[in-house]
Amino acid sequence: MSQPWRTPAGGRINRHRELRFTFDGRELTGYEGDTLASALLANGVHLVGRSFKYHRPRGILSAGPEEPNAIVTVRRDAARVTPDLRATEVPLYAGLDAISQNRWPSLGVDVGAINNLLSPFIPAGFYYKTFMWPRGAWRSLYEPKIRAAAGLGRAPEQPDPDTYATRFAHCDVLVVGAGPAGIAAARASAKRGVRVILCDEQPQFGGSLLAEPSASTALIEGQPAEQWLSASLKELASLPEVTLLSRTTAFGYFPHNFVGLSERLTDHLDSVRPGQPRERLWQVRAKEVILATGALERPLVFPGNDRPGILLAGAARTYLNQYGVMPGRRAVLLTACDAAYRAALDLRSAGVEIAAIIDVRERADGALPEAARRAGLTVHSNATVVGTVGSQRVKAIRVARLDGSGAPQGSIERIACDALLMSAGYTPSVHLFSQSRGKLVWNDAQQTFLPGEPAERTHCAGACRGVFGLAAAIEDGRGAAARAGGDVSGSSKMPEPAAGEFGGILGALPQPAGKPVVKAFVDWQNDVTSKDLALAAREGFRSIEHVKRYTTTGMATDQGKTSNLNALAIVAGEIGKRIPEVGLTTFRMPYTPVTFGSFAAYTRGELFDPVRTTPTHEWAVRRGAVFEDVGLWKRARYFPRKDESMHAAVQRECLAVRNGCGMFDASTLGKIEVVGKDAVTFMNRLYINSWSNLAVGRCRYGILLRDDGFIMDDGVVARIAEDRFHVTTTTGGAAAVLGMMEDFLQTEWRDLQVWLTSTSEQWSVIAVQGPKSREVIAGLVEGVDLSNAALAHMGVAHGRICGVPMRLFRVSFTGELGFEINVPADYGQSVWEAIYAAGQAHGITPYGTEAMHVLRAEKGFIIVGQDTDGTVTPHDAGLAWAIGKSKSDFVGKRALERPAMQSIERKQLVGLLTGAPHVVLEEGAQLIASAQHRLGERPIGHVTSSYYSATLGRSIAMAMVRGGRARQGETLYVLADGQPVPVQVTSPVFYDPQGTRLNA
Amino acid sequence: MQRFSGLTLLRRGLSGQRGWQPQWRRAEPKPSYDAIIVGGGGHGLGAAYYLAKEHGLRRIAVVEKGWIGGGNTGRNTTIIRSNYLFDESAALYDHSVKLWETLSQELNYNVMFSQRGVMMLAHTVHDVQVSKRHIYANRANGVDNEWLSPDEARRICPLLKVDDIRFPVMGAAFQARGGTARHDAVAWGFARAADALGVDIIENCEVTGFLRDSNGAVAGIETSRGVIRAPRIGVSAAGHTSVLLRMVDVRMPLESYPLQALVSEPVKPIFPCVVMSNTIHAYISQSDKGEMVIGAGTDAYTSYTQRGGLHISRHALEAICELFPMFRRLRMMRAWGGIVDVTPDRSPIIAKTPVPGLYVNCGWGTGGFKATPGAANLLAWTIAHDDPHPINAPFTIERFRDGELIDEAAAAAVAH
Amino acid sequence: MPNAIATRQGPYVAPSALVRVLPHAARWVLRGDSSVMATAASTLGVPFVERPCQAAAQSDCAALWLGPDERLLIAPADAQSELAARLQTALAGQPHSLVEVSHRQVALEIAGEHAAVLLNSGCPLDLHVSAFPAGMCTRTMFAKTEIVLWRTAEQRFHVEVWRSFAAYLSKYLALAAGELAA
Amino acid sequence: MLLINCPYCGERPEPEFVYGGQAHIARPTDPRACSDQQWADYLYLRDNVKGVHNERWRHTHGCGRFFNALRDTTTDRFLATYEVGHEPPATLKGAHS
Repeated sequence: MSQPWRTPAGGRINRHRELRFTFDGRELTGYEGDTLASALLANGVHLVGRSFKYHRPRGILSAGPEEPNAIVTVRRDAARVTPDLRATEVPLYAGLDAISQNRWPSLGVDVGAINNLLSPFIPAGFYYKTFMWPRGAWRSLYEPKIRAAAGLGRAPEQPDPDTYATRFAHCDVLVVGAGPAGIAAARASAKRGVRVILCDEQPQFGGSLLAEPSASTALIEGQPAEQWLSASLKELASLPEVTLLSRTTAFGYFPHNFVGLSERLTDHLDSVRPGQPRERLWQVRAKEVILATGALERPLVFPGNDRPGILLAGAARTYLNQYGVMPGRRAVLLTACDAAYRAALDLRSAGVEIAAIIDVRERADGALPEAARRAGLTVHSNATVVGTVGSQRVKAIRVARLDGSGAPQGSIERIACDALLMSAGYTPSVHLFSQSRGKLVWNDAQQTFLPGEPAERTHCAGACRGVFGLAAAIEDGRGAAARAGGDVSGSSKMPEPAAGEFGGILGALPQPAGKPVVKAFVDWQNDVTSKDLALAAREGFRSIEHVKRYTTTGMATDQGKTSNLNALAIVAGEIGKRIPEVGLTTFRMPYTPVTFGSFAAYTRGELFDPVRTTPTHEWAVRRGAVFEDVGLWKRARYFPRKDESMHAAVQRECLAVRNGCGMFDASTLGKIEVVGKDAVTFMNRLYINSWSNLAVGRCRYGILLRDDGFIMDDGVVARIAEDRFHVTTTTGGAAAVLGMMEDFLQTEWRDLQVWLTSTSEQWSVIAVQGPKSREVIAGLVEGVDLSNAALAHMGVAHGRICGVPMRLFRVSFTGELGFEINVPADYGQSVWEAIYAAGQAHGITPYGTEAMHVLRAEKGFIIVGQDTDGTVTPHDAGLAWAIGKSKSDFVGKRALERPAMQSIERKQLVGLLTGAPHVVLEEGAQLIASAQHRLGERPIGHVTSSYYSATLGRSIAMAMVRGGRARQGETLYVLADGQPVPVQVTSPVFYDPQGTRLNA
Repeated sequence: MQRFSGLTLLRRGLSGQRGWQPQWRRAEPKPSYDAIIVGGGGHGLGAAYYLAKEHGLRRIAVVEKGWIGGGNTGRNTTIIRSNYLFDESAALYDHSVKLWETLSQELNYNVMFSQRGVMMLAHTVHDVQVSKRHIYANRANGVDNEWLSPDEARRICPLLKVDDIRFPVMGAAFQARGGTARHDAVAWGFARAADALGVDIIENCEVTGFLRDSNGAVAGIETSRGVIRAPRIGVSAAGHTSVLLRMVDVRMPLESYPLQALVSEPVKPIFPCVVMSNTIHAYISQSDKGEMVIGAGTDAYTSYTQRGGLHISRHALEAICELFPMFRRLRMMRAWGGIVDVTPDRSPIIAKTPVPGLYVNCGWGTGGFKATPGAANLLAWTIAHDDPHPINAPFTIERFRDGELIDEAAAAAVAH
Repeated sequence: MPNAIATRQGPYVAPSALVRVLPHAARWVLRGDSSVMATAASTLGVPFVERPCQAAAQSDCAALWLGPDERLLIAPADAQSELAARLQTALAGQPHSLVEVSHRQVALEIAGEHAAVLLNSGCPLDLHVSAFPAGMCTRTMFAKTEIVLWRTAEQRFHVEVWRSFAAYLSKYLALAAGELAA
Repeated sequence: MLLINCPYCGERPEPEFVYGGQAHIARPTDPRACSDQQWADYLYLRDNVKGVHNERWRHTHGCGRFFNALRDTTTDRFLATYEVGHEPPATLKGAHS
């Protein structure tokens, strides 16, 4: 019979839709609406996983996000493999393929279980005490073994084909948790007409109501609970300003009421439409946040408490009432609170035999225990479980009476059962409240931490602030909504919780003396026992943070949801302190694990970072250009002809510029229009150069320092009008330079009438360089006399090219006669093509950044960021000539006067020539003074730029060398791979030092 | 000190692991000491250990505001490397790596130093130039570092995607001696070893002021647990250094920023080394427990909150998912924040202060963990000799006045 | 007269359901005090509005408040030279900065029931009509690019983006729009 | 992602802003008159306050304006924002330590 443990009727599953799935290859069936856990239980599968350290057989402990045991891998296809999922959270779909983890060769027979026998020798923190001898064995032997033993599932090894989405959202009230309190809060808020987002991690809204028996007689606002729920949800769904998000976990609470939600969109579907995102990251800014996150049931800590078949009482009730699954046929309830009796009563109604109720409290005389007795159930109060029996499923428990001191005494009774339900009481879920930095306050009456003073506009409602019971939760939800709506009429008072709705115990149940091998687990997944905590305390770990880190309690994938308070109580007991004195570990995001992909969302590949292209990009692509990434830009590096190497292409491109004409897209350079009557004053204060004497229609090479004296940026600056400069910056420096300019203008030099506008992308810049460049463009240009007399080197003119307006700069970064043609960007490609066509007669050759680098190096022009590195002054770079000598101040000037800046031992820019002309030095190679390098002898410089120059028929290099300019003519040695290479120190200008070519 | 070994573990296992002593005593503050270290992180505990071990001081206290190892020691991504550019930095960090290599034996505490290798990716022509400069400079300084082609990088880390990504990998610098260690163990190991040498480790003891003698020299500290006198005091308090030094009217060239890190749920071993990309801001390794440990960036603003923005962790995971697209399905299990103290040149300060008898070790920014034993060792030397060791001599406060910066950040600067 | 006449070609924009490219336009960044802005408004024929983050539009012209002393002026492309001359004349003598940026950026229109939701896939602003009503405009961020966002009607936005970021913006929008279609 | 109240545009999300470091650090008007130490203090020394911090932000991707803020660095809560050239609100000045 399929699903033998399914009840004949009831639950919220869809019994009309049976779903086939597999677990470790075994074919099983469940229903739509099941989780993997409920479906496994319906098939009587209790052994679901193995623990982390001892490989003990483990079952399903809970029915929710706190599950530490039932951790599986789900494989949708070869690439869609997800490890470490909680079976209690995995929605069942047709064809689901689940695999157990951390076992070999199989879940039933696991060799790793030997660790269980070795457990006396591998207590908490054992690895700190051993594996140190011999030293080399750590890396070769011990560590690989430890690592192989660690880890749970296997990470997928194929790229994830799924996509992920994100969305920003804003609301007046964000309600986290759609249980009774959350729904009441959302309804009350929505009634005010404000924007509400209500989210819940479960597929269905209702929270604890979902676990109520369908025939529940509980009333809410006079209606049967079930009716109230559906009416409330219908009302909320009808309101346009209300957003309802199910399968959505609020995982992180960030400053200023910014909350991260993770919505799961497709993991429950049988098949996924291509492009349908798997998850969506909601980034919500809420004016007010209402936390109605409920409470989690605590397990009890007693010997043998980890066998499959032992589960939380509330979980058993959920499986029965929500999923129609019986966790056993003969069950025992072990409890420390009244609320858990409901599980026994409900199971009994469903036909499960309740072999006994063991209540560890001295008396059990509340309404629910009385109801249990009336129903004929046997209640043993003042008793405990001292052991359990069974290997892969609990078979029986061993019960002892407690004596006056609370210790087990007398004879031990064995009670056969196939399920043990347990409850130590409920712990309010204060995770998000604590993440928001709200203060947690110890509550003696409830023996738990409750939300105290909030740090944000946060309001807690219901069980998460210790308000238990249906009526109280509803009232509290409405109260929170009122407070969030600005009602300050003292409604933050906690409603009186219904009697018997809270209570319980913390820490370990009393254990019989002796029996050192029996384990009472506190943290199931990490196999931390009460003895481990005691050992940590003995070894001096007294802060809860230390205990946590030493024993790893609370550090498993459930992050201590079931274990933290018990661990705290045990440690407090061991060191003789009160719980609040021991402290609480900090709650950190995420509440439950969140998929990496949803954080990245759309950000991948070409959307990882913007791909910025210039107006001629499409042309360059057509021409087969090879591109390089420079910042966000794609720049053409070289234009290979077919089968041409980079080296050959660059040589060809360089020679074309030197001998005829080349064209280069310089559009990526930053451009800033500096306008206003004080523009020249501004430029004088900022740049090292003097600008007062720059005539309109002329341009100049400018250098910008940081105020610490080091070169920040450089570029040509043109004076377009008396009160208008066209400033260019490096490609990578554009934003930083504009930012620095704005900073000075807005905060230091507020006396200046100057405005800045970025025009980087307004202009497409086409550099036409080479002795033939004038002839090439002459036929296209109107309104500008291109002759040397009318437009000399560093001249600027306005005119038209190809019928469109142009700013024409006669500048050269190559050392040849050259022009930089600025045209409005949308015309860039068209003008480029026209120039290319016009240049055919002169052998015009497009060239890329690589040839540009070689050409400028031949001339000894630096590239900021390559030949300088943020520690270089104008003097160091040989650019002191650019400093406006008469200026009393400019940015960086004062810093240049510091002692270290004056040292003759500073690195200075020089040229290097190798003895053998074909040897091209490695960029970044280090310089030493003697042919033999002694280890530890510090280098005196490094190669910054190095190329083969086709023009010169030999290699050239630039370098920064200590006291370099005084070393001209010396032989130094370059240290890279292999033997040191002798080089001669020279001037960095290798070509046409007189500049006759660019003045042609 | 109770010796740790496999044998003692076995022996005590037969008697229920009873009989272990506290790893360090819960010391009560004495009225005076020869030296006090303020800050019970790895750096501070280590300094106390080396003061006792190598410089013969016996009466030493470490005072810690909270619990030892609870600051940046326990909040980092445990990366250890020494392939820094400048000679001064390489010497400093390599001093530390050498100490790491024998630290488990030195302390008789397994700090799990795993020399898995640190791979630093180059994505642009500029990155390649910077990487190679590092490699050649490191080698000249005796620090191992080698260039890997993209294929070679993939041979070491097969999951790495080098093509068809926004910034294809053009190669990598690889320091084989780099790796990771178990962060908490470093604090505990130093604490236990220092304690065995008589050092008092005083937790839950917050410094509220400094005592000065008539010459202005430091004479002790005022704490939440009373006055403690000592003629020499070393401050090793990371993000809180500015706050402490303000108590003696010393302003520091420091700013404290939130730094975040996160881990995935644990998976079986899949990631053999450390991979870093400064260009796209990715820092990832796999811990002994199987978690993928991922470093995120600092927030833009100074803060002492030990937490940061969602966009910062998003940014970190964008980069990880770009380089390792199979990890998109892994899940973030836990994230946390620390406070890092950053100097203008991104290099640390281990130096004397303007106040006689007061020494400071700070400014490690995002990279302090790797330096733990080295910084501790040099701080101890500086306190013992009232003068820096040659290795930390360049790392003064005065370098900012004189313009003798050790500008690791600027040296990697991108322009063009 | 040159033998080649250049043609205008905007940057690549990925097609998607809710997004269309708006025609070429003439644009200027105008800086100056409120009298400068008043002069420009009357020259352009748009109302003079001083409210922060407010656009003033009339027929095909608009002046968008971007900062306390900054407006983005938008006009039909074919009116560019004529308007430039008129603005220069009108503003002569008043301290100001007028910089043409017609080609610096490109305009997209995002329209439809889901326009705001689509924008919120990358834009962190509250785009509810009560928080960002029609007529409001601002510079802001969309994922990793800066944009100027102007709501021209309850379900219609005008987005300006620098030309080299247009491909990124439009591809992102196309991807995010895909899931809204479902 | 902080929510920052730009004095010109109102409350806006952090990605629109660029942090500008400690506020009210004026560049010396006569750098030549500064000692090396004074110049280094201007360049590098910062209060790094744990508590109420006086700082600059620029609404770079908004109105472009720099402005000042008072923010508690122990909570990241803003106490006030105000225009450049103004003093912090008098009522909050005492909080600045």
